[in-house]
Amino acid sequence: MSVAATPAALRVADLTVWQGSHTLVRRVHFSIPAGGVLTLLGESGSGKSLLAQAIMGNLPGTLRSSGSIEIAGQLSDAADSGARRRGWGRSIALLPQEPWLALDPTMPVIQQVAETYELVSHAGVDDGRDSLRTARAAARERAAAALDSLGLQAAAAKYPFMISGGMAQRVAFLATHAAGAPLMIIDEPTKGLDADRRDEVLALLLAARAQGMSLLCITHDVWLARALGGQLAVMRDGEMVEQGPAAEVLATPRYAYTQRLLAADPACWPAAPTVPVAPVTGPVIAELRQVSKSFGKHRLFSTVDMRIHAGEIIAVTGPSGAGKTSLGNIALGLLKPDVGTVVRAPGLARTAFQKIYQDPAAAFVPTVSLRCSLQDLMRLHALDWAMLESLLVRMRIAPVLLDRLPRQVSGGELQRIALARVLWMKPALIFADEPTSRLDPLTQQDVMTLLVEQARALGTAVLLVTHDADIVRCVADRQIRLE
Amino acid sequence: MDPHPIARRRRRLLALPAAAAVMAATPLAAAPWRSAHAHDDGHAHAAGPLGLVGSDVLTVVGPWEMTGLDPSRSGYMFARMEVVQTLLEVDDDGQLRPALATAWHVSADGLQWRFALRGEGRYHDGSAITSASILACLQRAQARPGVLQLADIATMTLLGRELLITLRRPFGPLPYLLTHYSAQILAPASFDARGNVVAIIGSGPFRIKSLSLPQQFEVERHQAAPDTAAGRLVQRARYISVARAETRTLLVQGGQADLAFSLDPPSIRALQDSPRAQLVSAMLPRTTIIKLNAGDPLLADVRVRQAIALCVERQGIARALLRDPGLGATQLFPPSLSRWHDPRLAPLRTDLRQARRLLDQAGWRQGADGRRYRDGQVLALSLTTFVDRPELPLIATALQEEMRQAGITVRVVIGNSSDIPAGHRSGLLQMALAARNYGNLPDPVASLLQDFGPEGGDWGAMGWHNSEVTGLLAQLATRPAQDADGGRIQRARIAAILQEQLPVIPVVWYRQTCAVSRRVQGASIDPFERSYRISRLQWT
Amino acid sequence: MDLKHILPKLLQRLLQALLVALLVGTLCFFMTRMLPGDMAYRIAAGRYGYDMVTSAAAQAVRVELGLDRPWPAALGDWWGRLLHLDLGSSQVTAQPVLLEIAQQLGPTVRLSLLAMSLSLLIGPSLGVLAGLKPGGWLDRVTLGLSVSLRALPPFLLGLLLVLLFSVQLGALPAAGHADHGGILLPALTLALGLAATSCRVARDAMVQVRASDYFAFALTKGLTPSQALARHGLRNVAAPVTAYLGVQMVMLVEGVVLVETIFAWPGIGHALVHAIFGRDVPMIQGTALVLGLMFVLFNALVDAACALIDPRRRQ
Amino acid sequence: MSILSSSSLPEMQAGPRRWSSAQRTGAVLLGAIAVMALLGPWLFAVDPARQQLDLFLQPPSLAEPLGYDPLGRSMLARLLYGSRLSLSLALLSVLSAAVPGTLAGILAPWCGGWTERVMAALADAVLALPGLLLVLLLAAFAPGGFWPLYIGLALALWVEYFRVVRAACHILLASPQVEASRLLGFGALYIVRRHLLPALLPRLLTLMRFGLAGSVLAMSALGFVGVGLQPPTPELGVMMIELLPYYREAPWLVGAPVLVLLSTLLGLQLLAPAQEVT
Repeated sequence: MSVAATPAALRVADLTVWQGSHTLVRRVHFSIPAGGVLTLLGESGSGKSLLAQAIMGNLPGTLRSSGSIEIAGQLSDAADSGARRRGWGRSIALLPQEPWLALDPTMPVIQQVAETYELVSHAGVDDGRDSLRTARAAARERAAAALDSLGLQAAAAKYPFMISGGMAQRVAFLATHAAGAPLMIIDEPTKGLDADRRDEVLALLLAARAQGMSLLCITHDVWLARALGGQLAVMRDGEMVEQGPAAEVLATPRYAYTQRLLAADPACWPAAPTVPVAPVTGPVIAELRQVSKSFGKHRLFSTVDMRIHAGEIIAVTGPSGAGKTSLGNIALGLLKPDVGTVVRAPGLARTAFQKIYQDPAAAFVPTVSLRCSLQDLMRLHALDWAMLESLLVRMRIAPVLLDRLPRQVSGGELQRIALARVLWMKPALIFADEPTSRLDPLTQQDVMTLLVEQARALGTAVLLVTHDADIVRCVADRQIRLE
Repeated sequence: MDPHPIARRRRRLLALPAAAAVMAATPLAAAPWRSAHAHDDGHAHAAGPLGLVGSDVLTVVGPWEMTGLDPSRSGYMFARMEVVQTLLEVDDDGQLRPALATAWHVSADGLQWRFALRGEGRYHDGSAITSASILACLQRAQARPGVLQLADIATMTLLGRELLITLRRPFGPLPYLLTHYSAQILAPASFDARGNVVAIIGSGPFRIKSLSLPQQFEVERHQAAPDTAAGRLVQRARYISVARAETRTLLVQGGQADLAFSLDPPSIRALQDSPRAQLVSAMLPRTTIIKLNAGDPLLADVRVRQAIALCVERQGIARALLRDPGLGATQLFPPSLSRWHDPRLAPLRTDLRQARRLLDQAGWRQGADGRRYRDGQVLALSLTTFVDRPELPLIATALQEEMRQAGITVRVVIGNSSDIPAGHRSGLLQMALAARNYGNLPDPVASLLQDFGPEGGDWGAMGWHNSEVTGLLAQLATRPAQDADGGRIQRARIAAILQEQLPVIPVVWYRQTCAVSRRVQGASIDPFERSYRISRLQWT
Repeated sequence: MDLKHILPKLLQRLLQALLVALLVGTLCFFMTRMLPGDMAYRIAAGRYGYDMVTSAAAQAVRVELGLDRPWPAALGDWWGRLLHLDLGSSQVTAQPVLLEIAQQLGPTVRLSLLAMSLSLLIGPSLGVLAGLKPGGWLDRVTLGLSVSLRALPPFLLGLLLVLLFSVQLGALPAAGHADHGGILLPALTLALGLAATSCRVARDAMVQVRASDYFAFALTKGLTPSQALARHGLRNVAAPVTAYLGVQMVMLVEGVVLVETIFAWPGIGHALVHAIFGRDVPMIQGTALVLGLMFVLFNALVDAACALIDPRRRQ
Repeated sequence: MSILSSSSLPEMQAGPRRWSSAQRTGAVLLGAIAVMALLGPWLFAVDPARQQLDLFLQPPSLAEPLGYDPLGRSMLARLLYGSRLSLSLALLSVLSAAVPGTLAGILAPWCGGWTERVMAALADAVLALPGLLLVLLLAAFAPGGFWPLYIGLALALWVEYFRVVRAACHILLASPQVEASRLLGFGALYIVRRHLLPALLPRLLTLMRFGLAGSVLAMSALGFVGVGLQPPTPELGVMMIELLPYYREAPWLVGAPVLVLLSTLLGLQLLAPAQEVT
């Protein structure tokens, strides 16, 4: 890689992160030229986020780091986080992972942007108007202007809980960006976003680039890497296995891991499902007739008709807030429709309809080991433990994992266990509510293929909520689109 | 401690010269603190940075709350703060003294009492003290619960400047009834149309400055008195009701209070060598007694009553709980009641062995569990007492244990003072521990008539009748209060009978102790607790 | 929050107030009725002092107050009068209950307010400081203090305070509300008791806020720790602390009963104890009623405050 | 922080739940108190009612580690019996407030609708009734009785549990974990046992801790206004107020019961799980 003579926006040399003797990030080198972009690609647990934290200098207390970090010519020892903390907002900014949680729930949006202008970039003072009040007023003006520029004027007076995730992200971006730091670290900006909101984010980042900002973007979305261009680096197990111009690496990945990573992008999945699309001939297991649902004034959908046949895979798509989840819950009988009826095929067990959640951790009893809650299930329905074990084998879950608490298991693993748990029940219908949107591509592909093949094998119908057109294309027999 | 400050004190009984001597002299040397008649060491004390330095308001604290303006309720507080006057007064020696009435005499048959009323004099509101206003107050008092009902009054009329009271039966102590606060004289302007008291307008040396019921009121001199050579007289004073004895003590120690009344033994010890205050004390004719229901099958047998009396460790209780060994009662009447106290009486003893023997004789045999049984019935009694006087529950607890030693099972019921008269009426009461004030009226005969009359009394005998005592009391009642020594024989006989029959079992006597700030001098205790004598106090 | 949000809350509160009145009034009524001992004698004792109680006096009271009326009549009577805000008159002092309460409410409210504000001054501020360094020395010290304060009966605490401030230092008057500053010690006694718990609440809230994403974000935005604390910490800590005030109100009422007696503070708690002893049913009903309604009012205020602090509460 | 949750650190490995040193201290402290309260009366076999008036207020000695009270009774003996009585009474009343309170708190949001509204309104009303008044009135029924006090305390305390539990359950019952368990066919009992109780436990523990102290102090409050347990029953709260007047002559007397209560609280506080909400 070529290091420009002009002071790089960010140069990282020999960066290592330990926990005790255990190395989490090993001897990482890279640099980002002024106005350049580096995209860090890698599955979760590969140490991407730790790397970002090490650069920012806000590693959790238990971790140590070494090496050197140079930001816009300012060289500092990685261990000396204080040096970089002083530059927070001014020379280096971080766009947080969950923008919604990152905004103060008790403060109006505009204020959260304005205070950066007021306190960090000292707008008023720069203009020679140093009295506090004028400084504050000036900050407000600039914040308002900034919000307008991203079409957020309506949200200005609102509180975070009143605005959508996409808006929250833009607000967070403005708040981060306000002090005009030339370098911005972006952590998983597209995690769990649907297609159109992904594009918003992309637009945001491209705009930032256009303003000459240098970006360090951490993601597992291959398409985002492709769209951003610039440099691309691939991380695995805390090591940087490959790096180079994005176009190059994406076109001709040298390392097997990179290839797998790229192949895991739904865009590259084998187009047609393994079995030919099963004609919808199976018996109807559930039927929704003319159902409508609305929350308060907000009408989700009305007069929807849907027949679910045994063994078919139906994708439910639509923009966020269209009521995809509600529709599924109505089908499961968790939710009562305002009007219309839901008919279950007679003779189905009470537990014939199951659900897989977007966040698997939220679907398990948090206080007991996985084994324990699975054994509870076994006792309840007199299930066959051996069957579960075989399922787990198929899910490539090591039995030892079962002795952990849900939060002690990674998301991908937990989702697979959840899948196993559901299949164990021999359900007629599985409602999969964005089961992979929070997982990195490899795990996503993993889980998705497992879901599909097991469903096919057991003749279980699947109602799949997803926002990824590629996934729909690859797995679904048919799709229902909510507007 | 006075957790239940609805406690009330009543006037104390005649303390005769002898009593005064007793008080001033020997026993007090023995008493655990030095008796201080406050006009002693002149060394005045700075009363703390905040305290009341400079402020010329005398602060009096006691547990009593004013539940109303009506004389029958909190009248005693206004009497003690010298706001109101009564028809007659009594001096330290218990002799009647003229007040609003200058002279009085009784007809030979003891039925016609004439009181010559003072001509001049004005109330605090400037209105004249007319005979009519006096009569009105007395008639009002007679119509309400209070001591006037003790005398069987037929009529009260005015003859010129004389008040004529006609009785149906002779009643010697009548003049003393007129010294009672419930018979205090208020100006006509004190009453509203319906006869309710709306203001306290008296004729005493102090007048009400401000009232905030139930907790405090402030008074100031009516006619500002000139400062004497001895020092500045107290011109303004206030009374604050402070429920807890600890708090009262702390107020004195903090220099916030100048007179503190009704202190409990621990507080007294705490104040003994306080730089800010000294202690003044006087023995008062209040005896803590066990009231027994002699009508109760378990207590009907005099031997059981005597056994109980023998269980009581009077000296021990006095020393441990009252911190004053001198207060262990040897008989019902304390020495201060010298006309009634009979030194020749064999003192009450504590003798557990004898108690056991008596119980055995009475047929109560001790069972394996230590309790005593008679044909299947267990000797278990309830002892009712109340918290108005903090020492009572403690004494009750002590008695409970002492009786247990003799095999008598006692259940202490700590309730409300009123449970005792109520229990007396319903006849369900077995034993009660109460402090009986024989100074309720200056002449104990009236009280004794209540207590040991034919059907007993709320605070006296129960289910016990002794025609001899009744007769003797009747004789004493009819003879006029003046002739000091008449009826000694009857008194001695009564005392003897009570000592032997034990309708009530005396436990301990009582001593009033008051903490006096060193900022003032001239403090002394009124043996009748009629007055705090603040008009005599001077700043040092 | 606009009217259409407030109105339902208001109605709910009114309903609660009504329920409280119903429950408190009736409960007190029956309990005092069922209490052992003869009411006439009790009241007589309350009026004329204990050794002036004679059957004559009791009988007079019985007749005067019509105590031998059947209870439904008495209760119905009480309700009827309550409708036009007449709580009857005290059986001991013969004063109208409303008048008495009006007299006592002032001091109690003053005392409670001062105590509350003192506790808010002491507790949360310490709590926040402790929460900034969980496990730090301040955290341990405040924990120890709050535990010991919780184990100390109010009257003992009050006594210690008096001994220290009044007797030793002579800095403050021990009691007697007439004396200037006499309110300080009782208020402090109550305040310390309250601060003992609110301190911990604030501490835990602070720990949570410090761990929150938005606090971290405030820092990475470039705010200094103190700025982040001032702008994003305190407000978010304030929410749970304010919500907790509702619970503290209960403690306060209980504390007031004891502390007022200890410090001879002529308040409503003091009056309540008296009324119970004197079997002064109208007073008991009245005081309990007022205390209950005060509680409702206070909770309504707390809700409003919470909504003010935390917009999410407004939905 | 969420950034961490996605990466799997070694600290995420499962391990046996270890007790902090503080918790161990707390356990030891409570153990000691339990032993004292339960076995004490046997270890130190002195009749707490036995009074020797001439020994009143005798300072501590080797034979009598806490000296004698104003009635010349062995203070240590009274303290031991008192601790047993008070702590068991407190525990009993707290439990009998916590159990129904918690159940009601779970039931209300479970049923929802009018049931919940009515229960909530009732709870509010009870809450508004000063607890002390309730206990006072009940205590006045049978002066010196044990049960009225116990019932009064329980009645005054249950509401807090109801409020807290109800608030928590509203969130929990709507959570995916409960939804999933329902779909898997688990019944109400399981959901209560596995989902609700574990989540509620920390809060409940806190409340119970407060309740424990509260009820002992309530006892002293009752003693303060003269309706405590019947003498000569030794009871910590009543002892506090009975011995208060002697704070100057014999501070250790009033100090002892306070100390017992204090160390009990301290023990509970230390034992409490770290994430517990205070």
